[in-house]
Amino acid sequence: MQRHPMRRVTIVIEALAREALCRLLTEAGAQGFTIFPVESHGAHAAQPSDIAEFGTLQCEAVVRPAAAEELLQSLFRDFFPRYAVIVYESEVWVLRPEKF
Amino acid sequence: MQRHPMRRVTIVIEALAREALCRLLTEAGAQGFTIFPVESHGAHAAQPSDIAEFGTLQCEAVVRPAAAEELLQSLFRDFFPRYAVIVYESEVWVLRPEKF
Amino acid sequence: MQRHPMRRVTIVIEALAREALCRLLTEAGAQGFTIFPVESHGAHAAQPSDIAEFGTLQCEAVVRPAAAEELLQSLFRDFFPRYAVIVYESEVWVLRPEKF
Amino acid sequence: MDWIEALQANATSPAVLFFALGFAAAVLRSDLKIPDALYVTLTIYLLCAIGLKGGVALSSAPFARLWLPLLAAIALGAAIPLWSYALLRRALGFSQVDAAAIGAHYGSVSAFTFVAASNYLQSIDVPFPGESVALLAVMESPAILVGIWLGRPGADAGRTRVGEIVREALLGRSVLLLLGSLLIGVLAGKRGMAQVEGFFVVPFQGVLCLFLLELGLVAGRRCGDLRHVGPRLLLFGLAAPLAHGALGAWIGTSIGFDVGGATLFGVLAASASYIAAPAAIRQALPDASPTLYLTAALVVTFPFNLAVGIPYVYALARAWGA
Amino acid sequence: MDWIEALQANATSPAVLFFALGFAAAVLRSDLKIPDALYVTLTIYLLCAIGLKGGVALSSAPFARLWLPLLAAIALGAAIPLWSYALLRRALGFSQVDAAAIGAHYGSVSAFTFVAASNYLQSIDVPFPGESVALLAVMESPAILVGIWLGRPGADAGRTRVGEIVREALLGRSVLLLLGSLLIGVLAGKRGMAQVEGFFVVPFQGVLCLFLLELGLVAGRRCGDLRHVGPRLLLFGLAAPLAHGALGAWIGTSIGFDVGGATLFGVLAASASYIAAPAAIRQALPDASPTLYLTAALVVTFPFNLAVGIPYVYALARAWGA
Amino acid sequence: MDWIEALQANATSPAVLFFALGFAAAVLRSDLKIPDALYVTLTIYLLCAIGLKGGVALSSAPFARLWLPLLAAIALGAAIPLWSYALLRRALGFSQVDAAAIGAHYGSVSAFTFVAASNYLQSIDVPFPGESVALLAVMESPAILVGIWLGRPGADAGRTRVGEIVREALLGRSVLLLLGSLLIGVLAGKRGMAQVEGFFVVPFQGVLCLFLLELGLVAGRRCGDLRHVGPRLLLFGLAAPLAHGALGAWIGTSIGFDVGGATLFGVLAASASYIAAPAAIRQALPDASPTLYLTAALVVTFPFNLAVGIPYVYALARAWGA
Ligand SMILES: Nc1ncnc2c1ncn2[C@@H]1O[C@H](COP(=O)(O)O)[C@@H](O)[C@H]1O
Ligand SMILES: Nc1ncnc2c1ncn2[C@@H]1O[C@H](COP(=O)(O)O)[C@@H](O)[C@H]1O
Ligand SMILES: Nc1ncnc2c1ncn2[C@@H]1O[C@H](COP(=O)(O)O)[C@@H](O)[C@H]1O
Ligand code: NA
Ligand code: NA
Ligand code: NA
Repeated sequence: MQRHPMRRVTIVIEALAREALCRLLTEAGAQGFTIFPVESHGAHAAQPSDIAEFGTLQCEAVVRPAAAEELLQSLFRDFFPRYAVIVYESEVWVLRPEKF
Repeated sequence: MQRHPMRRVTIVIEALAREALCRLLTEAGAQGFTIFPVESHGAHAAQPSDIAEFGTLQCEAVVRPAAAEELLQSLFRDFFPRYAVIVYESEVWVLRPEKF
Repeated sequence: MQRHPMRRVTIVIEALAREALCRLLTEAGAQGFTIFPVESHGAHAAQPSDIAEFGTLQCEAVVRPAAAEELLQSLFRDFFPRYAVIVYESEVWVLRPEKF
Repeated sequence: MDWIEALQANATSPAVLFFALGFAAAVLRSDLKIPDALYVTLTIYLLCAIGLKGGVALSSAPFARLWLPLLAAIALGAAIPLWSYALLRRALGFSQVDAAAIGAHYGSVSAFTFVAASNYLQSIDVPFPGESVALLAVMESPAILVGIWLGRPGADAGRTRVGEIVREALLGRSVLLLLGSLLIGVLAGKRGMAQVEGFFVVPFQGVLCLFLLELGLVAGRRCGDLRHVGPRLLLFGLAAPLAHGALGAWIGTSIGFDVGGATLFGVLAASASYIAAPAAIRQALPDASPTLYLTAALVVTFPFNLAVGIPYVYALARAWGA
Repeated sequence: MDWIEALQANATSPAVLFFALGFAAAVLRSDLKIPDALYVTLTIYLLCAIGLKGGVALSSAPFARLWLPLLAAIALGAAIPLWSYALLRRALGFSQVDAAAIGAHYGSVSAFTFVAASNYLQSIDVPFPGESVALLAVMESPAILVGIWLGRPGADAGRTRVGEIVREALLGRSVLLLLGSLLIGVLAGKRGMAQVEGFFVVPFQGVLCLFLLELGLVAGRRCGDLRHVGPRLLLFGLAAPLAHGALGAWIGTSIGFDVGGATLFGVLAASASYIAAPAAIRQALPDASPTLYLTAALVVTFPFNLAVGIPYVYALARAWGA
Repeated sequence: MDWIEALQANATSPAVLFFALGFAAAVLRSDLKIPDALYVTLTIYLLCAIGLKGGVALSSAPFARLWLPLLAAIALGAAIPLWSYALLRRALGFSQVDAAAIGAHYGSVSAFTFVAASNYLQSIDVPFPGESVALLAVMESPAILVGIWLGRPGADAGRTRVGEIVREALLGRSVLLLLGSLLIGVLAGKRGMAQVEGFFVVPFQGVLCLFLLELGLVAGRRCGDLRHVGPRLLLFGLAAPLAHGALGAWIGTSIGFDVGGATLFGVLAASASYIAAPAAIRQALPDASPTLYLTAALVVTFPFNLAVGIPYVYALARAWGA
């Protein structure tokens, strides 16, 4: 089947930033994304997540390369200085490019 | 260490399709896969998942390239017209190819 | 924006191995990683996860290529013979290489 | 107590008010969320509690007395999808598979509407036969099976295994818990019940409040889907409980139930499944639109029954039973 | 009962001891974990339970009697961030945004400190006006809004939408549940309450123990952050509840509350929010350091109030009220 | 009450029947699932509840009376793995590490078998000393430590840190909660207990039912692993509780316990750990097969004790105690 290249942007971030993140993703043109809570082990130590609001969440968005660029720039400018956050990008392929 | 190329197929799908999806994956030759519930933000709006059955789940299967091809075709034919679903594929490497 | 290549190592493993895994990752030089519980469907059959300790977890660590090599070797030597575990690696790009 | 009073007594019950609170919270887009684990827990608790109580009632009642009601319940459950299907397909213009799917939901039952009804009867001191929970257990599946049969596509879609689905409809979570705890109630009897009363009886009505808070949230969040549902289905979602409720109350009275029992029978007929049926139908008839059947059952009929349907059926049962 | 006795009665209450157990478990790095779903469930339960009780009390009390206390509570909540800000910024050398954020937390309230205080009063048989839960509901938001206003950066950071935040502060989860169940209590009255007592009243104090076990764990795990907090904030975190508690108890007495009511008023003033405020502040003032405000509210002031602040405020209220 | 009666009373208790229901649901492959969060919650609740009750009993009992039983319990817990190891290795042909791992599980204890036993005694009106919960707390760890020592590989595998593991065995979740709430019970005394009775006592037996429903599901799902376990381990899983139960009941009687106390002592000896031990052993002895020890403890011995072992030990204790 014919595949179309996209970028998957993964964001691991403190849960209190959830609203801000959703807004950013929508503004950067992501058509959709998934979020799930994770237990995170960062620079300092394990971060227990008994209370979801104080925990960490992982967000995955598959977007067009141009949107990925914009997203990364916004994250770099607005999020990196303010939140405990890790971002990485990878290449993925989809079947229906019109959905992204 | 020696790596062997595989494909990782990620499927984000409404939870009510769980059984059908498991069957499809098994038939397409996936030796295993993992499933976890996610909060999904799709085309329309956030989809709250207070009741897991009405929510969304993410499924990740690492399979041989041939199985990936078959899996994508089945998904395209049987799932895309019927379910709220997003599928994407990426390249991964494994150490023990005989497990996939 | 300037991207830097890293490796993402994904480990799907029985939950009872959690402590050993965290130790291994730290020793192999991972600066951080995320863990979340998954429902796993392996070689044998679905593995129900009513009790998290008897279930499966997925761990994702983004590390430098050298650390990935070391990590995979340790996993191969110490974990593959002992635990129900699947490991795969993929290429990702990050913005701030100094964090990994 | 006349109609107005019956409505009022219902509208000031904490359970109904908590449903309204959840609904309001969702509509106001509050960040209130109920963990899925709590939802499942409440479901299990409520099903086990009513099963147990029913079982204890059965253990001291002649089982023979139940045969006729059980048969009537099964027959009614199987019949509702038939005329609903005809109506939806012919008069209201739905596709074959959608009409079958919606019919399945309205023939099947909502356990929590049943619980709310028994709660209502208790709060206005109307006795009801404890065994009637057995009706709930047997009435869940027949309609689903009939609906699947009605909606089965000519060329089978390959992914639907009817055997599987029948097995599931008969052995689904709620039927299993209900029948299982019914049996436990029969075996443990009054003596066993006395031990676990502090958990399964004392806090029951309060737990129901929490559960309805959650259901209110879920229904409220899906409120936006009403737009996709159209006036015809809206009408059906309001008319069906009125018609089926009256029919059920009448049958219940005819086969000898007292006012409480006839009310519960009517409420079962009036209620639409929004848990068991969607799960089964989404698998067996994947081409039917979940937006239609789920919104109708959960956002239209469930709240309507909670607020109006239950006291309405009770008023009928009382009028006919006297 | 003198000071020592008041402290002792508090220190041997199961609720306080369970907090200590959780704290100890975390400090000893035990693998004890409480599922997030349980935490949310307990929160919802406790808020609904106190809301209901307050509502029932309100339903049989002249609502007029509440206007003055409500206004006083709102004013006090809005004023605390002002002087806290000045103090933190001028005397203690914090940045504008951090001073504003910390002030917001200490002006807002901790629902569970309130619950612990009413639990304490109950255990030593001191009556308190049930309606005082309304104070809790109105006192959560004003301080947050004042704090955001104080900390608002000159050049807006783009991601903060003040409208959104105001809406959220007024319609947050806890305010909504409190006001909602208060209203349900008013509507359902004593009759409705009788139905749900087995769930919302009988097990209440035990549920509180489980909740405090969890909070002890959370506070204990964050204990290490005390290092990043510095002696000045530590001092503030201990002095603020003493000063605000005294002020609140005095105001409460002045506006005519009995000893129990004045104690609760004082405890509200003394308490610092660690749930609603962090969520709102992290969004509205992302440049403020959560390590500072969260550690101060959760690890310093909450345990201090639980162990010392509550009996201290009670002793003052008793001295002034007599 | 003779053997048959003792068995019958047990078999019609709601708790045991709910276990059977869960087991049946799993074997019939129903989609019934219990959220992990509920499982953890029930665990915490049950441990705190029995700890508290034990503590209150201790607070009004001479602590001195407990030294001998505690020592006996520790010694028995440490000794069981020794002979089990010898038997499994020599007579039944298991590898060193598997024999050590299985021995550790049977020397350690199952808190919920203990709870089921005290529930059973209560339901047949046999008193037992509340302090015996202290035995449960001290008996969890010794066997695990002995088992690890027996199974320690000559060349250490690098990943096992014995220090860590000892610390964990002594400070594991269940031991911590038990000892912690025991202490709380002692400190809070009857007065404190009265406050929290509505939560920790009244619904206790019902909560146990829910918990056993869950354990039944878990055991039932693992039923298929019986194939991998072989007849020799199956035999051991049935014979060990009979032998250890008799031994424990005899020791209990000898050191002066009444019938209830001796029964609990015997049940502790008869039970096999399926929570604390697997977690510790999987880490310390990763080369031992979890299929063997987990299946034996959870699928064979736990249900056997629940259905047969508890009334059997009680019958022995009664015969010897008279
Ligand atoms: N290399 C990594 N791979 C995956 N997740 C990471 C990694 N490093 C950090 N994280 C996650 O990102 C969060 C923020 O990272 P940090 O800013 O290092 O505390 C951490 O809490 C971890 O959950
Ligand atoms: N670009 C995306 N990246 C990740 N997940 C997505 C994306 N788009 C949609 N999804 C998820 O896939 C589900 C189905 O998508 P849709 O058909 O657009 O409603 C949504 O509910 C989202 O959870
Ligand atoms: N191909 C796969 N893709 C993703 N996860 C897998 C795959 N195969 C196995 N797994 C997971 O890894 C766990 C261990 O695998 P196994 O050793 O095959 O039982 C399984 O329980 C699955 O959850
Ligand atoms: Na119906
Ligand atoms: Na305050
Ligand atoms: Na034992």
